[in-house]
Amino acid sequence: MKPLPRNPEPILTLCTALLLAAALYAVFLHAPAERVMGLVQKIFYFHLSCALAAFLSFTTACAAGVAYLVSRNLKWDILGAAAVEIGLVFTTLVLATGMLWGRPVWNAWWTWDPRLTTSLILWFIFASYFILRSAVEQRQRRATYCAVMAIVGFVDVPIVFLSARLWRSIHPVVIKADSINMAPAMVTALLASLAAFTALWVLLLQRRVRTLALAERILTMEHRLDREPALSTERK
Amino acid sequence: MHSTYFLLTAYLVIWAGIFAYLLATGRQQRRLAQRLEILEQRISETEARP
Amino acid sequence: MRIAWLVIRKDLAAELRSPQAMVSMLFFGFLLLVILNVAVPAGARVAPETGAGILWVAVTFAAVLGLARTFDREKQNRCLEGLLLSPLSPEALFGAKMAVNCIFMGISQVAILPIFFILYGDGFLHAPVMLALVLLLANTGFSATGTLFAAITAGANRNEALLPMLFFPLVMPLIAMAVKVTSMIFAGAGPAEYGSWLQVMAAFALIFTGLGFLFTGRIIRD
Amino acid sequence: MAAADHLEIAGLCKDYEGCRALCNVSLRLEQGDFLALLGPNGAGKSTLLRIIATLVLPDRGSVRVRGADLAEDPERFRRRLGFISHHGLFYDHMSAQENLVFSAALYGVADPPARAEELLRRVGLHHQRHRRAATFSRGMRQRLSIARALVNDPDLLLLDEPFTGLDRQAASLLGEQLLLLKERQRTIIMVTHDMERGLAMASRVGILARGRLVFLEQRQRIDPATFGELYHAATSGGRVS
Repeated sequence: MKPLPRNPEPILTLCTALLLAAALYAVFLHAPAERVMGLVQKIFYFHLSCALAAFLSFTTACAAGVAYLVSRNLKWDILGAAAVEIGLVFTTLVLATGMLWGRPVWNAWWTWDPRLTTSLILWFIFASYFILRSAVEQRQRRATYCAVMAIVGFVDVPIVFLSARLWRSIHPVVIKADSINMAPAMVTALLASLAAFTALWVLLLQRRVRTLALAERILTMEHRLDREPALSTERK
Repeated sequence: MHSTYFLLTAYLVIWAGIFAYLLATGRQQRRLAQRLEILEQRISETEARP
Repeated sequence: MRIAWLVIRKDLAAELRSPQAMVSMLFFGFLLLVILNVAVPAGARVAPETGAGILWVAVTFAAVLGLARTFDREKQNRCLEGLLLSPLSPEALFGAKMAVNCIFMGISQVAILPIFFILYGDGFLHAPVMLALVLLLANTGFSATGTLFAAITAGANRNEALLPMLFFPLVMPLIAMAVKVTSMIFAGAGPAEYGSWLQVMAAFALIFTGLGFLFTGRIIRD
Repeated sequence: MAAADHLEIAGLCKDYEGCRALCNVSLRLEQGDFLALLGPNGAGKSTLLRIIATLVLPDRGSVRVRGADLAEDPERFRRRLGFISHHGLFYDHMSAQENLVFSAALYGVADPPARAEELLRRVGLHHQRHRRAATFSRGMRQRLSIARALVNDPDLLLLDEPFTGLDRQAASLLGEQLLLLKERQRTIIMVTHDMERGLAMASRVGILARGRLVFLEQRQRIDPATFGELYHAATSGGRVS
């Protein structure tokens, strides 16, 4: 059995912490308040960063799904599961912060804006990934099903977006209009938070992969101990 | 001024969310460490026997 | 092709002999139409959007009941294994099952639609051919996605409840588009207004049929 | 009809739930060989059969029939394959005849109704051919499943514990059919834990233990009197590697 790779967590944690601190500084002290929306515009930096992390997660999950189907190596399944899990957390945060932004700016908690709709359906699709995961016992079968689910879910996203766009085509594309005439300090703040959340994402992902891989190894060894008559001991 | 509350809540939600997630995963990690310990004990017991 | 046709014929013959899937689909579809009538105030006319929504709730929930039964008959005596041991390719199996599901949905809708117009007013009856086209596109998309996930849930433990949970999030855009187009048809709009929607629906059906063909082999063999 | 001659299995490995189900199994069979695969429960016998039948993908290794890798054209290979397990593989809601006609058509047999007719006579179900399989007794179901497996006159027949649970009549019918196939130079692999029957029918005998093929020998060179001991040593004792 291979030893697990050396733990890169301390360095990564440090980097993430520094980046997050820098991002917070840039967002709250460096970047100016937006004229129309006021202070609440500052939600946007971390909101978009969460969205980026979610997007990274689901792309990773899809790629891991393809890799598993090709190689039939369970490590890709573990990567996929970790990515979807983290993606789900960040999508939840995106939805929550989006609502908290929408209430003061659009005067509504929820609108069926394409982005919102897409995020919500994305959340549903990948939440069902975990329902599927818990419903399949056999290890390789579970990995195959989940890989297919991740790929199919990922393919579904652009269609969801397209249909949501057609659905409510009147809605202005708020975020894009903003980012074009953003003050340079705002761009700095945005880039800082994007970098910080990417680091956070990497940190979380490798942490989850390690945990899930460990869980897998423990489970295998327990199976093996229970099975091998020559090695079995009485269980209390 | 009212909108500042939303800003604060949003950042609170983000930190609380990430923190809660870390907490949950940390708990899982600890449980795994316990299982690993039991496992190692079992293995050393079996190896002690001929 | 020939071999897929054999499986289609076998399933249709079985359904003809004891129409289990059909009965549950029709019964549930009617039931939903009646239950949703509660939402309509007595004597009031239903808006086209509401009417389209109600129709599609009945249609999709009836469809999912049929989809859940896709592999039911193949499970007795491990007949699915029997098919996999035969020269039938997994792709042909997927194609056959998808076609069967499509046919079942079509038949159930032929029965559900008149009931809908009776209960909710025949003022909606505008362009039957276009409505049929929308139904056909939606059915293709539903049966492609549904057959793929029926294959997955057939190998999972709690499969009755599982299929809708996996199926609905994925087909949500398809349902949304179908409702939109149907409401436009009900309101008397011309094909030029909803043409682009039909294209997206067709694209959905095409993509998921492709994904189904691509993945069924792996799903069934693992 | 061209028969499948040697079946070549090379380095098959398969893990289930992190446990070795098969470990580096290799073997060759000549056309007309009847291999009895013995071994305790969980030795990987069924897994091996299912891999050969293309029901399960191996993690590593290959199965070749007449030099052609199975993974390349499984559909063509399955055309000439028969498989008998304790699952009937027929539809309860269809009659015996309908079942056989459907299977025959599935395998592309020239005249499915005639083939079904012939098989129904052979397994003694002809007078019941229009009854739904659901109403059949256990023995009749077993005979129907034997008929189903023979519908394409297979070149390679795989049997997974075929005799367990068979009533006397069905067992003797299966025995007859197997001998018939053997005479006609068909290759047969039978997984069983019934040592006596394995030795009585087979031309080669293999033992699988813990996913490894620990013993493989021509039947003539095996002494039935001492085979029991040998089997015991091979399966329980050590790992013969």
